Amino acid sequence: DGLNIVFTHHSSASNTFWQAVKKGFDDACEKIDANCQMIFTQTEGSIEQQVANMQAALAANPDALLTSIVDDRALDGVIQKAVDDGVTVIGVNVDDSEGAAGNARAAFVGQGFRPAGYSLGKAMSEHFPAEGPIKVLVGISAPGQNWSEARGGGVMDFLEDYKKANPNREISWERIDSGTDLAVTADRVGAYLNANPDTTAYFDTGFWHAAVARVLKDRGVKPGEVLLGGFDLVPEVVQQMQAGYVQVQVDQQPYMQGFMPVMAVYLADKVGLTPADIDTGQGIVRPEQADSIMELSAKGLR
Amino acid sequence: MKRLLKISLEKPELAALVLLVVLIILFQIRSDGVFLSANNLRGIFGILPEIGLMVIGVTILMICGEFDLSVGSVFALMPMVMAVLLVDGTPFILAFLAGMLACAAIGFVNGYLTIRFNIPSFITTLGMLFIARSLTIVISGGFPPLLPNDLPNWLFTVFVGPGDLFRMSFLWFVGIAILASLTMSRTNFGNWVRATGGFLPAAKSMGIPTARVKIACFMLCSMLAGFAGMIQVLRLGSPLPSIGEGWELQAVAAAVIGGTALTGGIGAVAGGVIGAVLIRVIDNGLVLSQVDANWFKFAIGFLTIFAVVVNSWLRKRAKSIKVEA
Amino acid sequence: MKRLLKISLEKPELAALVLLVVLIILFQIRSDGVFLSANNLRGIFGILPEIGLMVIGVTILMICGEFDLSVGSVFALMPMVMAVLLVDGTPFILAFLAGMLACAAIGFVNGYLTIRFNIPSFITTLGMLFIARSLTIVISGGFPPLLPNDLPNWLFTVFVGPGDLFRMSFLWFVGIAILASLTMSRTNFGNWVRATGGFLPAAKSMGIPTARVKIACFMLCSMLAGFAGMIQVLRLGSPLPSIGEGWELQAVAAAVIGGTALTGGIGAVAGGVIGAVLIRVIDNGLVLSQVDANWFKFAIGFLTIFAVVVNSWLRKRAKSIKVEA
Amino acid sequence: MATPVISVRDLHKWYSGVHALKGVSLDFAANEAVGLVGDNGAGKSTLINILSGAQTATDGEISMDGKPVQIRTPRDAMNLGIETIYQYNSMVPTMSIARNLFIGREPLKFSLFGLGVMDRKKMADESVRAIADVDLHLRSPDALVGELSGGQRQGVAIARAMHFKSRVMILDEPTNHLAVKETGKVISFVSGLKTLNITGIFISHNIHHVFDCCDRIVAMARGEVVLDKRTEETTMDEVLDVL
Amino acid sequence: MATPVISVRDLHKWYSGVHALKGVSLDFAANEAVGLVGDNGAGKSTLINILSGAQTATDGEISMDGKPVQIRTPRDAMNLGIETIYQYNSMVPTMSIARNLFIGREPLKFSLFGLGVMDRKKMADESVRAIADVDLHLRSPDALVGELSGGQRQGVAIARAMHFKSRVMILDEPTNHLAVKETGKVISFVSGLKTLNITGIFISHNIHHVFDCCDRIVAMARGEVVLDKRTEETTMDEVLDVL
Ligand SMILES: Nc1ncnc2c1ncn2[C@@H]1O[C@H](COP(=O)(O)OP(=O)(O)OP(=O)(O)O)[C@@H](O)[C@H]1O
Ligand SMILES: Nc1ncnc2c1ncn2[C@@H]1O[C@H](COP(=O)(O)OP(=O)(O)OP(=O)(O)O)[C@@H](O)[C@H]1O
Ligand SMILES: [Mg+2]
Ligand SMILES: [Mg+2]
Repeated sequence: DGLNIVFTHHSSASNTFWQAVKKGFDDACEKIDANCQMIFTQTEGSIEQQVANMQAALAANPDALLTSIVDDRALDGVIQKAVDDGVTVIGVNVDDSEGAAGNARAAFVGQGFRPAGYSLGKAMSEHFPAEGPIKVLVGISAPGQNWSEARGGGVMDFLEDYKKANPNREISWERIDSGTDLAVTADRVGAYLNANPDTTAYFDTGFWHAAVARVLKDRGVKPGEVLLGGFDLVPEVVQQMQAGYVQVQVDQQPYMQGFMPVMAVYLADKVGLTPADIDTGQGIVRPEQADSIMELSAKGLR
Repeated sequence: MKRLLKISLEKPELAALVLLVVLIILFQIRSDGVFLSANNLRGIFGILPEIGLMVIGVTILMICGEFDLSVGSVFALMPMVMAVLLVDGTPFILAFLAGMLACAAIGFVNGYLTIRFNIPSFITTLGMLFIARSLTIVISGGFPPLLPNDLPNWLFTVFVGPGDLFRMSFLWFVGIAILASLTMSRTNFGNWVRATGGFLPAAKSMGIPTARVKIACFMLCSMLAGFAGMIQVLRLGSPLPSIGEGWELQAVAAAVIGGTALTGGIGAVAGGVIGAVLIRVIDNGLVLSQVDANWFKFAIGFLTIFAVVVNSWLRKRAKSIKVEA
Repeated sequence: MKRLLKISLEKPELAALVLLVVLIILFQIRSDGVFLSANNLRGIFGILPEIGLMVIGVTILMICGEFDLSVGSVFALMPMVMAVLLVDGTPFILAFLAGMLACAAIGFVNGYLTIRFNIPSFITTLGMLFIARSLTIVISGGFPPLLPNDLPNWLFTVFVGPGDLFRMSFLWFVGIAILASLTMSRTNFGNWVRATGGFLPAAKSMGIPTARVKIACFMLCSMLAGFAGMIQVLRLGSPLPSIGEGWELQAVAAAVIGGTALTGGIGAVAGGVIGAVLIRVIDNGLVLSQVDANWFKFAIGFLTIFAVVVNSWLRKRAKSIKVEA
Repeated sequence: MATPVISVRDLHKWYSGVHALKGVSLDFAANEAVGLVGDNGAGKSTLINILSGAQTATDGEISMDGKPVQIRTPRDAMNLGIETIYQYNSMVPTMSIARNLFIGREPLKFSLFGLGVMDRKKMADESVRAIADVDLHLRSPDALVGELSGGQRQGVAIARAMHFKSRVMILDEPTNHLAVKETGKVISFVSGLKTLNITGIFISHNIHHVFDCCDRIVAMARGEVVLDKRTEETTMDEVLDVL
Repeated sequence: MATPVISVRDLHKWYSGVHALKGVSLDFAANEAVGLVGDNGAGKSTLINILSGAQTATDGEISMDGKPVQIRTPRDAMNLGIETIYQYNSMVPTMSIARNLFIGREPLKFSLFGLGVMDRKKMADESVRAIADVDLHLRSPDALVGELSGGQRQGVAIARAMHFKSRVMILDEPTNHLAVKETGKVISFVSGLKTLNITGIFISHNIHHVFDCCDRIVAMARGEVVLDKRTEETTMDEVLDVL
């Protein structure tokens, strides 16, 4: 009967983004009658659990393995072995920073953390005031975890470049541990904004700035006075975009990230087409698109 | 005077209070006065009731000699149950009751398994931590449902009080804290809880229905955690399946900082409340003190230990004051 | 026969063993024979020594009546210290010693604070959980440094044994487990640990240097966790700053499943080891059984509770067998 | 003879690996003080723990006033009118003396389904009186039991039992740790029980105490009753002989 | 008079809010058995806890053989040759009888810095003998102390102290919970100490026992010594009077 496809990654089941990936994955599998399994970790961002899950899943000899490649080295061995055993391996969501050179995976579907962070910063810079100093706060949601550090790093890479491009403007940024909890992020960033009311923009490495928008609203701060941007679309963020508090959001179209690699596997199996890289979208979402996204989002498609 | 000092500082909750005041002064200076500004207090008072309500339940359960790691998951489960029902068109009050019922059921299962099989509640509730989180995800299908707009926010989250400093949730918190505190000190139920946690064989042999007392505490703890979760969701507007992760350890830490013994029998609701405030103050104050992201956890860890060390030290000093009782 | 059954099942570690065998058979059937295939066993035996070594330390510390929540963070800190030094050109052996020294220091601080100020180790080590994790991130700068290629992997991670089923780390694990087990049962130190955890006032009054015994256990626990972390990093090839998160609860769960009492004094290293195997078997078996992702945590939680319930039930049955001793 | 207040028939108790009671049958009449003596480990505590619900028998029957009863918890026993002072574990060390005296039977100002607000004034007053009744000199009823000396602790347990006099009083080695004067109090308390029509079961290793206050002596050895005579029909030597 | 083995001078002990010892001064000579009596809460246990290192004095001096000593931990006391049976807390309930007998002083097959492999055969053999010495009938040395009856537990504690005879033996109410025969054993043990040149300090509320085996009686009340006479110079009544 159908193909056996396994999807492993570094995130836990309570992460809404990955639930959207799962939906795409499951829908695609249903379309091609594949036997599919997505394996979450129990701790958010745990690469060692991801490796253990991959090993367990590979023991059952699946036809294809889809996986995020969150570290340049930790997954190399397992993936190499899977490829040697004839399993089709496709990287999803995050790739080895050296791309195909750094890992034995056949193709990659998605967009890397760092480039995404960079493009978020770039998109946001269009909203920066033309005059005066620019003070930016970068919220590292989970210090030490690759996804968060790399996204934050991407934003700061851009700020670095922006500073070089505007040598006579005063541009500064700070990092805080902003937490992975709406309430905690709201409290921490809220406190920071109290102490630094002249902050230009806040970048979150997740979607927890949605709660910051609420704080601003509660304080009577007008939309746009503090720019907000972050990653992944959840309904809460879209609402705040509609309200005007969130200016830019990176969306990697998770449904597509779940759906496309299954198709690639299907084509490889049925007609022998080599899986190819797929860019799941430049991914910058602005308030204009919010209304249309809201509908998709409620269905779990975005 | 000396006697008064002795008696007050021997109470762990008052020792914690001393520490709290010192920290507040410290942060107020470090932050150039921002810490006690209305805006910042509003932030603190927004999140405080949520962790505070959870801590009240955890404190009582700990006094009773048991332990609940599942509160963080229940915190997420209750609003999710509610949200799913609300989206289906159930009226708020029914959805609310269904949510609370789910919490009560979880508390009951925790207690029943722990007592019936005589296993450590650490394990029962660790298992329940996973189970409740999983159920939250399952019933939501992974995506947070959108809450309807006609919820009774006025009852839970609108700002009230002088300068709009508080939210309604704060009043709930204060009310429940006082009620819980009185229950523990004035009613026979409170006495039973303390005896059960103090020395189980003795409590049993004096005819206290210890099994029922424990189960009641487990249920109370779960229900308060669920109620707190609902308040948070109403405040933030989105029933994310991931809220409350890691809060269980924070709640236990708050209870211990406030002087509750992990071994049971000793503690006070007021202490837990002070511990919760302390934890929020530390968190908030550190942000205002501009601690670097990578060092943030270090500071949190350090201050948590520091708080308990100082509390223990103050009590020891108080004990060694020589006044005959 | 009846007597033998009684005596064996009264031992919690043997009751856990019975459960383990049942689960293995179950998973073997559920997975169409994949579970016990060489490939899968290789995977299990790869990660088992890492959690297992940590559990050995945690078990001994729990028998001693204390508790360590910081093991997960130390698990990450030790290899990070090593990696940073290695990148700087320090020879492996020195970097290794520096890493172990860091672990020993953390264990010492945990123990010293706990005893000196008479505060619950729950709090000391919860604080240390944050502190050690923060230090890991600080020294790494947030991203894993690149390990050099000339590390003595042959000593820790290469495959050995029949069918290349095991890694060297497994031999380390078995060796250390046997050593630890003998230490606990055959040496006077083991006796002191058990007495200290069993009833502290009595142990003290019988002249056991309880403070030193406890600190030694804390240090042992940290060092084993650090050693385990190093093995994992050598296996994965990358010193991730986020490894080990949440392992502390798993380690405690493993110890309890294997029959160690949270209150101290009771337990065996062998039990902890069996508990660790059980946890890995459950995790792996559930993946192979293709449990739906959203229900996965449910199954983990359920089986954890189930394991302890069955263990407790088996022991109770064994106790009620009427054979005069 | 009148129906005995309590009678046990063929009681067996197995601990894991120990057959602690091997078919004990005994009757206790109203207004009778029975002294229970026996070697260490004879099964005395086990027997009375079963009567007071702290443990359950493996086998056998208990009846009160001729009717079979089930005593599963200490609460059951209390409801049947059996009050016990245990050899160990009778106080909560982390609670005050006053609280300990009333745990489980707090006087309430008002109540609903048995739960309610404690009458703390009454508790304080009565506890002062109860303690004075046993001649203990304690600082205050608010001191923690865990901070008392051995004898003071035992005194509190006795004060509690004396305060809640019931139909049957069981005292398991109550005079251990007690000073001379307090011991005297306990002995006269036990002798006085019969005038109140209360059955007393008094365990002690001090043969003199037992003969001082009991009407009947029961001796146990290795889980069995080996002697059961009225005090006036036996002598200390005879009792010492069977032990 | 020869230098006393132990002498304490002006010993004070404050618990939080309780002045438990108010300047106690006492001398204990070698080969002397001293009976320490007194009301509940008089401070007897506090005094001997300080001598055996379980608690530390707030103020005052202790000297042995005329030289001032610091006793900070039970280990210090043991090293000075002071062996103690405490009123409570003397056994680890989760460990076996054999283990309990030797905790802290395990016979080792070989050792390094005091740590080594226990000689378990020796432990088993000696524990059987030690228990037999106090006339206890125990199933096996491998039974857990927590599963013993009150008297059996006390017996193990006594067996331990008798086995590790030292220069000074302190016994805090050792005969509580003990049956008649075992009590006799303890009393003859205390009387026998002087022939071994061992100082004995024996606390009991049973005046008869004290007079049976002690050379000198010290009575305490409210933290102070109120009587200190040789046995032959006083009478039971006089002692009872001061209490
Ligand atoms: N840990 C403690 N905290 C506070 N007070 C204490 C503590 N231990 C003992 N006390 C008090 O010190 C006094 C002396 O107690 P101690 O135990 O020395 O008496 P004792 O003479 O041994 O009495 P008993 O014959 O009843 O054992 C008592 O009033 C007691 O309440
Ligand atoms: N929890 C237990 N587990 C196993 N054996 C037990 C337990 N409790 C008591 N026993 C055993 O049962 C027997 C009877 O014990 P019990 O406590 O009834 O004796 P007792 O007559 O009260 O003795 P004592 O005068 O020393 O208090 C003893 O051999 C004891 O070792
Ligand atoms: Mg008894
Ligand atoms: Mg005493």
